[in-house]
Amino acid sequence: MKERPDVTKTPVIAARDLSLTFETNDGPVHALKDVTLDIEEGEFVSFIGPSGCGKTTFLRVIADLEQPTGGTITVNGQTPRQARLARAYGYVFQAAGLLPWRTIGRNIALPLEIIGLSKEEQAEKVAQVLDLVDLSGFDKKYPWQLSGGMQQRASIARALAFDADILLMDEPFGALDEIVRDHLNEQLLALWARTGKTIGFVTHSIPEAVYLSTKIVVMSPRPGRVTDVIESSLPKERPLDIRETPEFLEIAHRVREGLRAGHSYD
Amino acid sequence: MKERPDVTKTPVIAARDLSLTFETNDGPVHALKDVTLDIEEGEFVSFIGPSGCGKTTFLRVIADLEQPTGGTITVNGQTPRQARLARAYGYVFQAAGLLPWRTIGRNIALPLEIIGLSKEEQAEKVAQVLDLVDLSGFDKKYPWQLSGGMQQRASIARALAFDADILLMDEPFGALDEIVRDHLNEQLLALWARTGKTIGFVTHSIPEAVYLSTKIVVMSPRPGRVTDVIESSLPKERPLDIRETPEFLEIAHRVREGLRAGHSYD
Amino acid sequence: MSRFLSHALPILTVVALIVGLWYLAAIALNAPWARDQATRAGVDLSASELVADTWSQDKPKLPAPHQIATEIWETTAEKKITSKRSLVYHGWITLSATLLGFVFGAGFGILLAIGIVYNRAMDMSVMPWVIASQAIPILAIAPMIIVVLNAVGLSGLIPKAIISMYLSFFPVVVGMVKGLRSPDAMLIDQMRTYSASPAQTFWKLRFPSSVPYLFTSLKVAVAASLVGAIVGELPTGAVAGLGARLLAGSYYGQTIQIWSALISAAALAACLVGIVGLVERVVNKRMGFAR
Amino acid sequence: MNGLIILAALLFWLAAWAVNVRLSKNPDKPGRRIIVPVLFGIAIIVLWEGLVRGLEVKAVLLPPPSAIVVALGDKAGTLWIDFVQTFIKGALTGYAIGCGAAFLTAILIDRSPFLQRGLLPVGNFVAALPIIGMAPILVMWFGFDWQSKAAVVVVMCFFPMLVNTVQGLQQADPMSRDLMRTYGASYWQTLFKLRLPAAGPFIFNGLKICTTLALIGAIVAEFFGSPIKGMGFRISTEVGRLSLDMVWATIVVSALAGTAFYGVVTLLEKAATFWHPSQRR
Amino acid sequence: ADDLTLQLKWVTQSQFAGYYVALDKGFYEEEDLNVTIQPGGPDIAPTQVIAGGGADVTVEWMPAALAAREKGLPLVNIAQPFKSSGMMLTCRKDTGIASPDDFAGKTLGVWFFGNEFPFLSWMSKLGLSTEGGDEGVTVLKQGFNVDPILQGQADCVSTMTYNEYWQIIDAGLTPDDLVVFKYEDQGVATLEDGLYVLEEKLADPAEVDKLVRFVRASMKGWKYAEENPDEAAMIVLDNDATGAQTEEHQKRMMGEIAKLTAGSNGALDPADYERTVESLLSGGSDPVITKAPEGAWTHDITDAALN
Ligand SMILES: Nc1ncnc2c1ncn2[C@@H]1O[C@H](COP(=O)(O)OP(=O)(O)OP(=O)(O)O)[C@@H](O)[C@H]1O
Ligand SMILES: Nc1ncnc2c1ncn2[C@@H]1O[C@H](COP(=O)(O)OP(=O)(O)OP(=O)(O)O)[C@@H](O)[C@H]1O
Ligand SMILES: [Mg+2]
Ligand SMILES: [Mg+2]
Repeated sequence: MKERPDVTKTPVIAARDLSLTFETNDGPVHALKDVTLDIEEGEFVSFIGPSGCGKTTFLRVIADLEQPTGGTITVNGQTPRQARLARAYGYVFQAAGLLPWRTIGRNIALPLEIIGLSKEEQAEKVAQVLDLVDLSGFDKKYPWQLSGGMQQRASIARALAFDADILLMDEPFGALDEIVRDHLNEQLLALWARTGKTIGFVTHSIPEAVYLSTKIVVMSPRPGRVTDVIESSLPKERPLDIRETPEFLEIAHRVREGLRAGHSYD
Repeated sequence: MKERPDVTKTPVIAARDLSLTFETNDGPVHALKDVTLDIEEGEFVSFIGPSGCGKTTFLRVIADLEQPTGGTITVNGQTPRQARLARAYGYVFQAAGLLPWRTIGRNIALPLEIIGLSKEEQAEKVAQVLDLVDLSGFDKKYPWQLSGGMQQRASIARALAFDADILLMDEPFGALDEIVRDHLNEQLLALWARTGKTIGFVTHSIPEAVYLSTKIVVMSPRPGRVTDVIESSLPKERPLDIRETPEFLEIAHRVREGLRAGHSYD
Repeated sequence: MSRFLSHALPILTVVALIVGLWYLAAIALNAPWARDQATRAGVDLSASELVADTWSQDKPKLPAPHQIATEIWETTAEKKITSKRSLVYHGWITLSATLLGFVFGAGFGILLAIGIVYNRAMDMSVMPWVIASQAIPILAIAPMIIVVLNAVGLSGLIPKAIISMYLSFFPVVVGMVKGLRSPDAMLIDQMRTYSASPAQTFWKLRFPSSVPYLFTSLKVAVAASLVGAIVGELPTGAVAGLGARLLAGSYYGQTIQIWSALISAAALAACLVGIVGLVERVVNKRMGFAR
Repeated sequence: MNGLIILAALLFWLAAWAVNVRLSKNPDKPGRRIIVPVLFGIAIIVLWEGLVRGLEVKAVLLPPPSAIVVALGDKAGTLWIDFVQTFIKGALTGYAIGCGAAFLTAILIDRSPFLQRGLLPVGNFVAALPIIGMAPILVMWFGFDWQSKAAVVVVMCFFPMLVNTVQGLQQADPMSRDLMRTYGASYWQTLFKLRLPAAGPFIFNGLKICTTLALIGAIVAEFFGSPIKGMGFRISTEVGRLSLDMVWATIVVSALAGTAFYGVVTLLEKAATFWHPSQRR
Repeated sequence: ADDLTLQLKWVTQSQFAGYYVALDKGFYEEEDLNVTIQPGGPDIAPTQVIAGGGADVTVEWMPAALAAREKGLPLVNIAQPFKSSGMMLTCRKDTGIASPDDFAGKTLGVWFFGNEFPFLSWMSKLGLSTEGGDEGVTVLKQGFNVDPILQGQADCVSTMTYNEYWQIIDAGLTPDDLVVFKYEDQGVATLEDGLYVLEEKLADPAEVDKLVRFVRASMKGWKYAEENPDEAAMIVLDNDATGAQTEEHQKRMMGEIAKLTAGSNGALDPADYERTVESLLSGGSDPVITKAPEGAWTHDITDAALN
């Protein structure tokens, strides 16, 4: 951790030569290999790449859910473990992962119970984030009474309620249809603009990555490496139809090229 | 079935005022209402629409997996049941649905066993379709030893092996990443061009629908209706970058407008 | 009404079928004795007399359903429940041992499951022996358990309850281990990102997730408890309880008495399972599992 | 002196536990899955021996494991005859007949949803009954030799197996069934190619439950009358003669046989349902 | 009052009428004893119960008691209320059995659980193997009832004069259909229903005093039962917790039991003892006991109690 480079603005997340190898029955799997990446405060970083390239693994290492086998990583200048214990992360998993025996409201309150907020504070916070994801009025419903999209939004609300400075999202919109997805993309951008959180976002969709991010990290598998880091030149203010502009299409094209290089086709 | 309209070219699938109502605990659900649609031989028809608009239901009615509660439908001039028993359909479900106790090869051979082909014919056919979906060499693997995308391809191969004239596909590429999806889209188009099959294709993705189809059916929910039928003006020969042409974007725009009308947002 | 038809009608049909077969079997099994008696008495039996006889013998090989029903009616409704001839009295004795054993067994099973889930050494060393323990024929060691417990001053209800616990803890362990492990890795990771304590993870995640498994195994366990209590009564000297009734009936060749004890035990088992099911439904409703 | 024996046994037990805790840190090293439980078992036996000797428990109440081992060696011949009588003839025959009959019944009623809806609750009910109570009756019906023991086993195994098979046959997911329909597959094709394989895990679950039931049923039935051999006969007779070492030797044989039987079915299950998620990992 | 627990050999029935009468009529109370009577059952080994400290005195048959003594459980007979044996083998006439010579090749039902010893020594005296075949007899472990003879699974079954025999009669067979062989008549009778305690008890004068009072009261109970059989049977019936016994059966049993206790004042007759030991020692290849026991009985208690 001492070899953190001397930059003017300290990055929130700094990975140096990060490697992670899983030992499995049929030999080691190099999920991450020599990944070096800085994420500055307030950035919106998307990770894109073919299946199995280590996107999830990288997010999990940041969140101290996986231990790297080589290299270093710091979060807010601390180890990921210290950051986790300091409750620095909100994490949205790929599936909604709501507890079926709790109502939507109580699901969202779960992390708040754990950090020991009072009942009133919990209620206030829950109402606030439910509103943010357009689910006001659904707090007494059980997860299975909601559609898949609504569940996913509830799960995002839960991560937001936790109100950590770093929000890690692993394909949160994978299961949603295009229209709902567009809508949530807009909402997420607005939220990010308002709160200034640092966001790490995994996706499979090129338009989504381009539309949302200030920085797009393209990865390739076996071993999982970063093949390209694209800084987005799009303005902070992004209406939905920015997606039909030439700049947008150009960035999308560059991402697609980067991606294609990682695939076996062509 | 007598009221089949007198057109010069008999449609392969002809639905007239087709309705299907599910009786559930909390009242009837009108999954399809007064759907009238013709699909000509050799057409590639995409169905697009928000979740719950009856896309799957319509495909299932065609394949005699669901009984309509009103209106008529004919397939090759017969009832769907007769067509099913005559083995007129290949059906690709949304999930891969491979039998876990059979290897990929034997999964693909399953329909061939059922129609009673000899072992040699089976083997030949299996090898041929495996090649078509880029899975040669995986025929001895079990489904759970393959990635989700590979499983989905195997399931497509299974439907192709069956070699029916009508291919019904329910969001076959939903679980795949963009690059693989592009690749399979290309393959599917090539296959369609080569075999002249009639294809019914459900998708959530506007670019996919526009890229693939000769006809795009936009549906809206509650009750499930057809709101727009768009004949594509794109040429039969479609390289991937046709997606950046103005015609393409225009059709996509029309589909998006049609879709948005069916959603509660805006 | 249509709900009733679609649910109850098939069950009633099957039950009616079983009762019908039962009457036929009674004829087949009891006829030899009836004929034997008739030959010795030197009379000829007509077919209808034969059937009537097979359904009304004193000590039939297989009593007819109505004979059992009559016996049960006489020994429940028509006897004071404090009377030693009342099935209610014996049922209560068995029930108390069953319930005590069930509580012991469920408690022990849950604790063991928690140990197994949270401690890998316990998982690896105990689990195989838990399975092996169920291969020991409990009836064989029941008398010894009772004598040994007697030697340390425990007698009466407790030894029976312990045997009943021995049979009932197993399904609970198996079910609870499964249940406590049922939340998938993602949910557990999620608790980690909240940096929740092990106790918080247990109470807010693992335990609620295991509730459906718990009830499924409790239903099996309560039935096993009853078997245990009955088995425990066999060697306690045929003093009291349904098991003793069974044994005494067997000792004196009173088949009707055996069957009535058996059917009462069955009814008791059904009630117990039903009660657990009821509790399950209430809990599910309150936890929001009911759909 | 006696205190020392107990202390030594306790210490051994603690030491074994400590070793186990260390060993189980790396459960995937070869052999660990066997060593750990075996060590645990040995520790229990040592503890038992120590307590029995240390507390001077009378051998007619609880013999020390050493005496049981001696009996196992001395009376191997008798134990083998008993084993054949009870396990091979009684339990295995009954198991095969009971499970087989239940399986066929399940397939027979499979085509009638009406019968299924009626039979499942009744079957579940009967499966929860104290069937053991039928043992004296079946001994009365089928005589004293192994046939009546097999009959008890048949009755005990039938319903758990039936319920599991019927449930298993409903396991194939609707999508796969629809798939078979689009192929225009016949009932039997669907049964053999889809539904029976999909039912595998449930069928094996039934088979596993029945292994312990079979053994217990066969032994218990001998308490209600038997020829002068068999494990149940041996146990009840030797208790009367206060030969507790022999009683426990028989119990050991029964536990070994039961565990091995369970193990064999588990292995078969592994081979037949290798594809099921619960068998992977 | 001093507490004392008595373990019976079998379920509550008139076979133990003397003890129940003594309890019910207050004879124990008069002796300042607080007696608890524990019924036995098919899987209860009274010897094991007494070894585990679950009872002070037990009712047991001498063969089982002596066998236990050889196993290291020092049981001592302190009184012998039963003079004669009630055990017999009951056969169906239509099987062609008329005398013990006809047993070869037949199937005989026997009780085990410690009750098989008299039978085994009888067979070895007859020179019949118990391993089956034409030369020997096939032995069945009989359950708790007489079904095997009723259903033809066995040619003969073990019965007691006072109990199972009457079950056969009740079931519809007549005495004319049956042949009975009393062990008493065959010269292989062994002593039944005696009172046994652990040797160590006899070393303690206070315990001895308690036992003396117990035996005295018990014998008073037995004599009362002999004189008032019907009343005794009703007392037994009142004490039956299973509620399975019938009045008719218990009264008849009491009548038969009275015949067996008639010759005894409670003291063991050494001649009977010697005959029992001899019969047990002569058990062929697998005798019940291998050497004549020492100190297996005492007259100390009965001498003090009855004089
Ligand atoms: N616990 C594990 N044990 C062994 N290998 C693992 C484990 N977790 C992940 N891997 C392997 O590490 C590689 C990277 O996995 P990861 O989940 O990070 O991919 P991903 O980029 O998130 O893919 P996807 O888009 O499919 O979610 C894969 O090859 C995967 O098989
Ligand atoms: N078996 C059924 N019973 C009752 N309602 C049903 C059933 N199948 C479908 N529905 C209802 O019919 C409507 C149409 O369903 P369908 O599956 O055709 O939608 P879809 O367009 O395929 O949606 P998606 O994109 O989510 O797959 C939905 O409202 C659904 O809830
Ligand atoms: Mg991932
Ligand atoms: Mg659908």
